[in-house]
Amino acid sequence: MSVSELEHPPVAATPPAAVEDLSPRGGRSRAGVAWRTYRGRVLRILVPALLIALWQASSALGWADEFTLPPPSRILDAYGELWSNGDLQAALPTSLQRAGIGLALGVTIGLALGLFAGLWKIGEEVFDAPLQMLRTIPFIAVVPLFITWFGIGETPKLTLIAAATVFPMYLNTYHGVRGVDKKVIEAGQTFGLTGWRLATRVILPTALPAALTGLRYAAGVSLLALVLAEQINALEGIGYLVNNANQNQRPDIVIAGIGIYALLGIVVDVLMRLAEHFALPWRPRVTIG
Amino acid sequence: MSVSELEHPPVAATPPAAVEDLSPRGGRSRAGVAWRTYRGRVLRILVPALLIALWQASSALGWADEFTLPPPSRILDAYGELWSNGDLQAALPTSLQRAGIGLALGVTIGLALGLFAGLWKIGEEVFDAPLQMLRTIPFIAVVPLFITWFGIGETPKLTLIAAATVFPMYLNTYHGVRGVDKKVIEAGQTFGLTGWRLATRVILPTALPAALTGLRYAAGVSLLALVLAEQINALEGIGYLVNNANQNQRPDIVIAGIGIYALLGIVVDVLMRLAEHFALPWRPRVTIG
Amino acid sequence: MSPSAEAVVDIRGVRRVFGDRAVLNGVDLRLHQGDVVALLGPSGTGKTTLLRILAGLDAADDGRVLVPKARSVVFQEPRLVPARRVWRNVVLGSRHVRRDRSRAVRALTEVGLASHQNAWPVTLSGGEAQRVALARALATEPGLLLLDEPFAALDALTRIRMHDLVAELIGRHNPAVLLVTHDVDEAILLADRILILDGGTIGVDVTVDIEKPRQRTDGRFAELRALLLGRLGVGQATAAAP
Amino acid sequence: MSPSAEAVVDIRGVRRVFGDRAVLNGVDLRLHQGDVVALLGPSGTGKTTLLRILAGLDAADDGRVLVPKARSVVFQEPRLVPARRVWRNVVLGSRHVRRDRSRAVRALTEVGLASHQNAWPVTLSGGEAQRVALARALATEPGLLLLDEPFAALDALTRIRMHDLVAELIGRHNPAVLLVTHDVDEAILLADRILILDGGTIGVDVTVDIEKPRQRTDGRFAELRALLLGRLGVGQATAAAP
Amino acid sequence: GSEADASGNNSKETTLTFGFQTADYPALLEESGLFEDLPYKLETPVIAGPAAQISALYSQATDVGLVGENTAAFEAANAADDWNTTGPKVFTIAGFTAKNAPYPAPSLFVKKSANIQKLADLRGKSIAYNFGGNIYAGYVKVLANAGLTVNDIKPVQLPDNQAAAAAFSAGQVDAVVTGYAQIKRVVDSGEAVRLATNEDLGVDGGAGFITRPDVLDDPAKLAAVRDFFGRFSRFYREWYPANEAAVEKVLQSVLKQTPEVSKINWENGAKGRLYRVGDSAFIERQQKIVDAAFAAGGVKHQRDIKAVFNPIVDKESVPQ
Ligand SMILES: Nc1ncnc2c1ncn2[C@@H]1O[C@H](COP(=O)(O)OP(=O)(O)OP(=O)(O)O)[C@@H](O)[C@H]1O
Ligand SMILES: Nc1ncnc2c1ncn2[C@@H]1O[C@H](COP(=O)(O)OP(=O)(O)OP(=O)(O)O)[C@@H](O)[C@H]1O
Ligand SMILES: [Mg+2]
Ligand SMILES: [Mg+2]
Repeated sequence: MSVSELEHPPVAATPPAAVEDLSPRGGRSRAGVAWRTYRGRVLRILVPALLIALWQASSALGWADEFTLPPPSRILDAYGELWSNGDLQAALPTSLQRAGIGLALGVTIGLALGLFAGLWKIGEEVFDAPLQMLRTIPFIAVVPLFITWFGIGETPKLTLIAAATVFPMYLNTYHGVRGVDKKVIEAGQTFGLTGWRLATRVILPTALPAALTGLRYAAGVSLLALVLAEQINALEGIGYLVNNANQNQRPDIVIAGIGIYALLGIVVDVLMRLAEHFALPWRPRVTIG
Repeated sequence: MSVSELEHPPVAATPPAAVEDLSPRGGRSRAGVAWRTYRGRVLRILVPALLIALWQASSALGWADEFTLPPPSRILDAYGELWSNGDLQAALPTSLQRAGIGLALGVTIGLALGLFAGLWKIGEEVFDAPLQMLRTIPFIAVVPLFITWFGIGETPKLTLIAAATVFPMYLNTYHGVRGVDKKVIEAGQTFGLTGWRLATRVILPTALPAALTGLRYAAGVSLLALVLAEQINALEGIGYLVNNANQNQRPDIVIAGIGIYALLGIVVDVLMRLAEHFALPWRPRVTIG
Repeated sequence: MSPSAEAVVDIRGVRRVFGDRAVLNGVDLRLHQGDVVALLGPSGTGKTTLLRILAGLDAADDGRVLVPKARSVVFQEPRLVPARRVWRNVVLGSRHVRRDRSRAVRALTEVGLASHQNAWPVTLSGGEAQRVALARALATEPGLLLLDEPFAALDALTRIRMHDLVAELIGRHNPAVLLVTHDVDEAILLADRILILDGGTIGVDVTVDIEKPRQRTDGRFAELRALLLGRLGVGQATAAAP
Repeated sequence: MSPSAEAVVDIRGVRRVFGDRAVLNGVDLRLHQGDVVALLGPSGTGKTTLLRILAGLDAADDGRVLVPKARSVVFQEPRLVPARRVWRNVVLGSRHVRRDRSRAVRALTEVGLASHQNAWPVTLSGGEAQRVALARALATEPGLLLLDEPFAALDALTRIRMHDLVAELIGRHNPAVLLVTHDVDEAILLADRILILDGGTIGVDVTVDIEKPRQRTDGRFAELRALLLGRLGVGQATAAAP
Repeated sequence: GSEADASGNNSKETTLTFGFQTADYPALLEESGLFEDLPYKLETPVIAGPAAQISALYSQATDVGLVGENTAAFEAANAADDWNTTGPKVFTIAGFTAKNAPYPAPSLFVKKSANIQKLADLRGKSIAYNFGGNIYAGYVKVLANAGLTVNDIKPVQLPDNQAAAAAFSAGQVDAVVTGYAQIKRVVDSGEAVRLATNEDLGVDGGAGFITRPDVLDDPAKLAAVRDFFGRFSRFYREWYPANEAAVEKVLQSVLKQTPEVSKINWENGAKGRLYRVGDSAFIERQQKIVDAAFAAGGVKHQRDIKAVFNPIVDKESVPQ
């Protein structure tokens, strides 16, 4: 068998059943890479776009009436209205600030407690039970209690958001810490790392993926908590907009509000993906297909 | 230096500064083990008990008045009242059944989507965006839509609970799958595992800790969602009890209801710990102190 | 090597670049059924990278790669699934895991670990884990067997047993074998052909024509060892002397 | 061994039981400053277990364990922190990581990996990771150095360089060293004393009194090798012949 | 406010915190210009929901709160102690209703297809309502007037007015207690009809204003409260009916109501007046509602609730 035979194999175009061709395929492969990259971006936008098209169609075809599920076109008008009134411009910064401060508080506490409970048995013994209790509090039912305890200023709003975000952060951090490879921890201990330095140099970086999952979840929760928080003496904010529209028979604004939520959710998600990208450069990304 | 010298060292009782004695210490150690085991159980009960004592004291000392924070004794009366009315006996089975069915639905979907999105890039591209949008929907604002679509029977309640539990399950499963050691996945692939079998034999078992975290979280969410779900045409259930008490300015019953939630939360937690214990026997448990 | 038979592994001009470093830079290799080829080379020279490409776990950046469909790999690390018991790890790829339990136990018996069949991977010693990985590879019927330093964590006696085991498997299924090792003696004992990978290409390709069983005392053995160690940069005086 | 000095490692009657199997069943061992002791033994015999007890990572079930406070370990696996770059892994335990970067780079240069200082552990080859682990251990000033098959994944040339490096460190800080290895030649080349662990106790304890540098050609070398291989169950004819 | 000026010289330092449930009130009060140059400081936080209002009041975050006309009476009937002996913890001091409103609320609407001609026909039918406030009062009076108990019908309790209206509009229930604005669509299309108005049911509808005893005991605060209700009365009598465009603009811009809905609301509101809570006929109607609620299981005790209606500002609310 000569080299030229191998390079232009007469029959090898159809290799015997037991043989597999793993050669990189020049032209196709470059197109393939490009396709895979763009397919991702396209699908991420296409799927929601298709859902919206379906929704508009369902209105046009009369599957849902205007009142219960206004068509996307009506939602666009609602955005126009909110924008020209200046409601949107006022709501976003206010709400984002509230969500941000509440989230920062909740995440800090959740992270600290999660680390503590994850690292030290006594931490778990002390904090786990109270936190398990905290997370089952139905916040919707305790809004009046929050008013009683924290008044009607910003405090109850921020407390509520913070309280709602502590748990997801705690739980994921805790499990992340517990999931760190025992062998690597031992290595750190052997080289004299204990306590805080062991946590910051070995455990926290390695548990970061889990902590980021918690943060991602908590960020979503902080937005959701706005709806409750902004029932308390708020005159602007996305949660307030949604509540108000709900009480005034404006399903289009309710859905517009949900749209803002969804958008913020996606923004949060993109930010978290970026954060993960930068915070976890060491982590190989795998999928099986 | 003779052997006897070593066994009863004259000076070695205080070893030189640079030397460390790692010998197991008979009597003390056995007591130590027992102490550590029981400390855990004791602290887990003691801490909540202390909180309750503090709470009762704060009422007795007049730090909090009856309305802002009814003392534990009042809460006990509230339980008595709920029990003698038969409310509690009716509420628990109804609510647990609702939460259970909704959770089962939501967890199944969340697990399937999480695996799908974790395993295949295309799964992530198709499902991630819609799910990120789903999770930011403030359900409180879409109750009218739920009623229009799903009526006023059990369907909207179960749908709501399921919808609320899909996301935590999805997110944790997804991250768990993505976090499985690439090297082990490759080993599975090399030995001919693909698709479903790769998922069930390698990825799912290894991602189980994360999936269980999701389940633990989702279980809590399913209880919380009861409060919303049971606003819709429910005449019994814990969520209904809490709502009803909230509307009737009965902070004692609201807190009694939260107590039930907390208890259920702890029951869920104990069950999940048992599940983790049995599902993850291969996992070394580490803490740093 | 049987020149009449068709090559089952046929790679040409394989390149693999990490960052701006071409770890493999035009590697050609043909293996026939039954060939046992040892691959030597300094640490970090690309041996594992080449094996990964042959295993289909990594794609070459350039070149041509034809390999048998059925491949088995013993990785440089054990790579056991931590969540499955030892015996299940052995029949990881099997279609009927429970039915194949006896096969798993047989393979474990061969590597001397029958008593550990129900253990969790995390409780195994380094050498035990490596032997489980070996049992896993040997329990299959591959057309190509890729071994990445499979005996590194084994003591001398166990190592000899494993050599025999691998030889037996080769006799039974006649796969092509590529064995990465750092032990020159091991290479000479086991292989028909020895390659040295260095600087991104295969620099040395010698056929071992000492009849088996080979003896370290054999003059040709010592000669070949000296040659290979020389090419690996080890001076005679320091280590290569018999 | 300097009998006049106080032992820095002093363990007596150490037992360690897993399930119902006593992996260590009464191990006694004394090491003095500057002692270099090699530990041989079949796979799964408890060598790593003993090292873990000496490192303070596992507790004996019974017995007496006195060890220096400052210990360094090269584990059987590299055990690098995946989330930290290579150079940070080298100065993992350091109080002032940034200030110690130059120390890290020096240690990496010694193991030939200065160019990988900014790499992530996951991109290293098996031998590279092992060398980083070695650099990490050698960058400290331990009273006791525990090496668990530290050269298993290294090619012959790199292995010789690493031998030299370890010898140099021993000369500099004079720690007690316990080296687990499966390579009898390596044990004879490096150690003052060679132990064989088997059946839960130390069965063989021989002092190597061949003056350094030792030559494989030396008759006493071959004799000792034959003795040890015999005790490890390897017949002369098969592998022990020089 | 000349009368307020006389009552205290340092009353500028008094702050009256008046909790509303919706944001249109603060905007309308400002728009009317009637609440400028007050001799005290007026704060108008917006706190949604009666439960939150009462919490805010009890915790002294507010001095006066807007709730339903019967909210305080229900509180009294739910309280562990009888307020007739212990003294009320909250008082209703004023109320607001729209008599002869073109679209009276709460009203009972029924599906035409459900074949309900009179209240008694509700037997076995499903009725949607939400707990608390006028809707609930309407619901329990429907039952009382029909001579039915909760066991004779299929009660469907929903979280709020919107949800109840949605259930009715979607055909999930036979009847609903709500306002016209919420179910305009099905009424206009002829699918549903109104069977009874609030007047038929003996429910005044509208709002109630509650406060704590200690607010009334504080002379400066009381003066501020009196002043406020004097102006508020004028606001409804004079300003609101005369300023349709301004009101609808506020409802549309602040509450995001559609022009149609805001017009309905203005037409109702233009008939709105404060009434005297000391009026014995009114108190009797309230007692009937509480009794009916007790029969329906909505409150825990059957109590005489007279004591919670405190006529202390009736003079200002309804000037002769
Ligand atoms: N945590 C554990 N639970 C149960 N068995 C264990 C555990 N750790 C180790 N063993 C067992 O103890 C024995 C000794 O293990 P060890 O790791 O000390 O062996 P070793 O001498 O280092 O072997 P190798 O040369 O293969 O590394 C092995 O049979 C192993 O399976
Ligand atoms: N994913 C990667 N990214 C960057 N560099 C990599 C990656 N994988 C491997 N390398 C580099 O490629 C080189 C070859 O690695 P490879 O694992 O093939 O070496 P090897 O010959 O198997 O060495 P050893 O004998 O030490 O196992 C190494 O220098 C390694 O650092
Ligand atoms: Mg390698
Ligand atoms: Mg070992």
